[in-house]
Amino acid sequence: MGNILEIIGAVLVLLGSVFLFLGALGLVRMPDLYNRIQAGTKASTLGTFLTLFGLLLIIPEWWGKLVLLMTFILITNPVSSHVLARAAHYIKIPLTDKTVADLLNKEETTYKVNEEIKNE
Amino acid sequence: MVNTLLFISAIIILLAILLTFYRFIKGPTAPDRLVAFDVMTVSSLALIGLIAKFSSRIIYLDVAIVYGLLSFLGVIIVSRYFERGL
Amino acid sequence: MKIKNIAAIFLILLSIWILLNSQFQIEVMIIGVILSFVISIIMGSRITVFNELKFSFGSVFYTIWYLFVFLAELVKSNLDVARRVLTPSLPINPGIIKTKTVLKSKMGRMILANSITLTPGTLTVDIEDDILYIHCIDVCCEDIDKATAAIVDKFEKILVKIYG
Amino acid sequence: MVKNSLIFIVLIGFAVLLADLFVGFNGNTDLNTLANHYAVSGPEEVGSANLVTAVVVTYRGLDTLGEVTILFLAAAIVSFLLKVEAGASLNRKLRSTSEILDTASRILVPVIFLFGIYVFINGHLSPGGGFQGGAIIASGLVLMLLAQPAKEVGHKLITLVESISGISFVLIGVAGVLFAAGFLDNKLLSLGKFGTIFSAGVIPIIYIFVGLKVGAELSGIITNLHENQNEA
Repeated sequence: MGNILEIIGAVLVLLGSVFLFLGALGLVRMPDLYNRIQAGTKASTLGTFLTLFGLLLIIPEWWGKLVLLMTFILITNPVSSHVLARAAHYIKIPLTDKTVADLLNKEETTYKVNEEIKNE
Repeated sequence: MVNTLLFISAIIILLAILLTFYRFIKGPTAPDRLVAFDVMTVSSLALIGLIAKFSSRIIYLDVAIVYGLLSFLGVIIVSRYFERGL
Repeated sequence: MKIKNIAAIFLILLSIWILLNSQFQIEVMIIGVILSFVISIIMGSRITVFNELKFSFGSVFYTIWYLFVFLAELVKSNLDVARRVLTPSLPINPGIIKTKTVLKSKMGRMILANSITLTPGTLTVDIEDDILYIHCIDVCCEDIDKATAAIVDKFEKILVKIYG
Repeated sequence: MVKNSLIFIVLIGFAVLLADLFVGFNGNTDLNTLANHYAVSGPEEVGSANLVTAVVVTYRGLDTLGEVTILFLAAAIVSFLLKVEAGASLNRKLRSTSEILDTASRILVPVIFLFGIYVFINGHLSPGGGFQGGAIIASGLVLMLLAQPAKEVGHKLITLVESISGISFVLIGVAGVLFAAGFLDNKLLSLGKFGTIFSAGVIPIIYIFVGLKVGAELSGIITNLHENQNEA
């Protein structure tokens, strides 16, 4: 029984590493920053998630820290890529020529004076 | 059997990190490099997990948690610096 | 009102402490309870995001259901990205579009934005009150209502039951 | 094209360099006499599962006190050089934080604090210790300042924590002179069962104070730097 679990875990680890590789390939092939963020974030999140989940099946005694690490990645990874995309759009990193629409009005998000932040 | 599969996965992850390193050097803009850095560190977390399994030491997972925390903070600090929010 | 907030932080911190130590000795538990209590009292006034949480049997059920929906979408999104990356001609049709959400609580909006970032071909670029600006790898429609129906609705209808 | 091939050459150069290091590495498996002494008698004398901690806190405890003092001096000098006039607040124009980062930071900051405390409480069992835990706590403060730049941080609390933990560190050392073999002696408390959380004499207590002190000092430096970034 334990043996089967180990093999399933190893296959999951392999699958995760393939996703990581595809994400890296997307990072190289995509034409502009925003598409690169898309390819990179999704693939690295699922890839790392699957790898750690496979390890969890192989070594069940380590469940505590592995579960913590998986939750941590699921929360922080999308947040950091959102913050990065927001900053990049603000400093006008160009979108690719294939882009069909850009509805985010740049004039709306100008500097806000600190007083406004204080009165949250 | 299991160890062979894990070893192959480790090599694939290393190749992935090498590919992101290409984007890291090439750029062309600073946010591009930051994305490459982000993907690189998150892939390294998986690699650290595998290394912890190979040497069967759970303490490496603590290292992975701290590393993930620092990379998250690093990406956010640099992005906030780009948009003048620091 | 405030007790609920502090209790939620306390429970989260205590479970993280248990996960970190992954052992159930009595000394470790006592230290964990004291630490979580002190931190949740100190930070309780700063962190108000848990005030909106609804504790009920239904919300637990919907949280688990949400996790399943979300994981399925995550796998789907990765297969989608993999297909696009591996096709030599790189079939993309990107753009930034507007969508709308009915969620009021901050916590619910954060989970919604994170889920959108991790699901097929979409990335939350900015959020202003109830308008989400989303970068799509494959733009379906520039109309705000159609886009909302296509991207936001499947998560929102579950989240609205948990966070309101 | 030239740029691409240059990048490849740099990458291959890296690979060759690292591969050379990797192949050429054969770990030194024999310990010299000093290391051997620590490795053999450390667990019995000190009772700490983490040998590095045994060396840092017990065999070289005075050095640790010196390091903490140096950090204290650095923090004091920074706050002296960057003195803010009372009542002068931030007058920079900042871009507001996105709501998502704000919410995420509110959830993550207490978790980071808890993790920092975990690192220094378990300093005698697992890697890490006072300095590392203190640095993690300070990084939690950085996240707080990133998400809410206009928030005031309580200087009084930071100073209070810093002074109390510094004084307690020295008092434990003095207690070692009075009740045990010497300054910062470990046998002030019983060694306990090897490998549990209450073991290794006073090492955990000293590490808690070191961690709090380092965290408070680094937080002080960060808040001072943060409050002095006025736009000229």
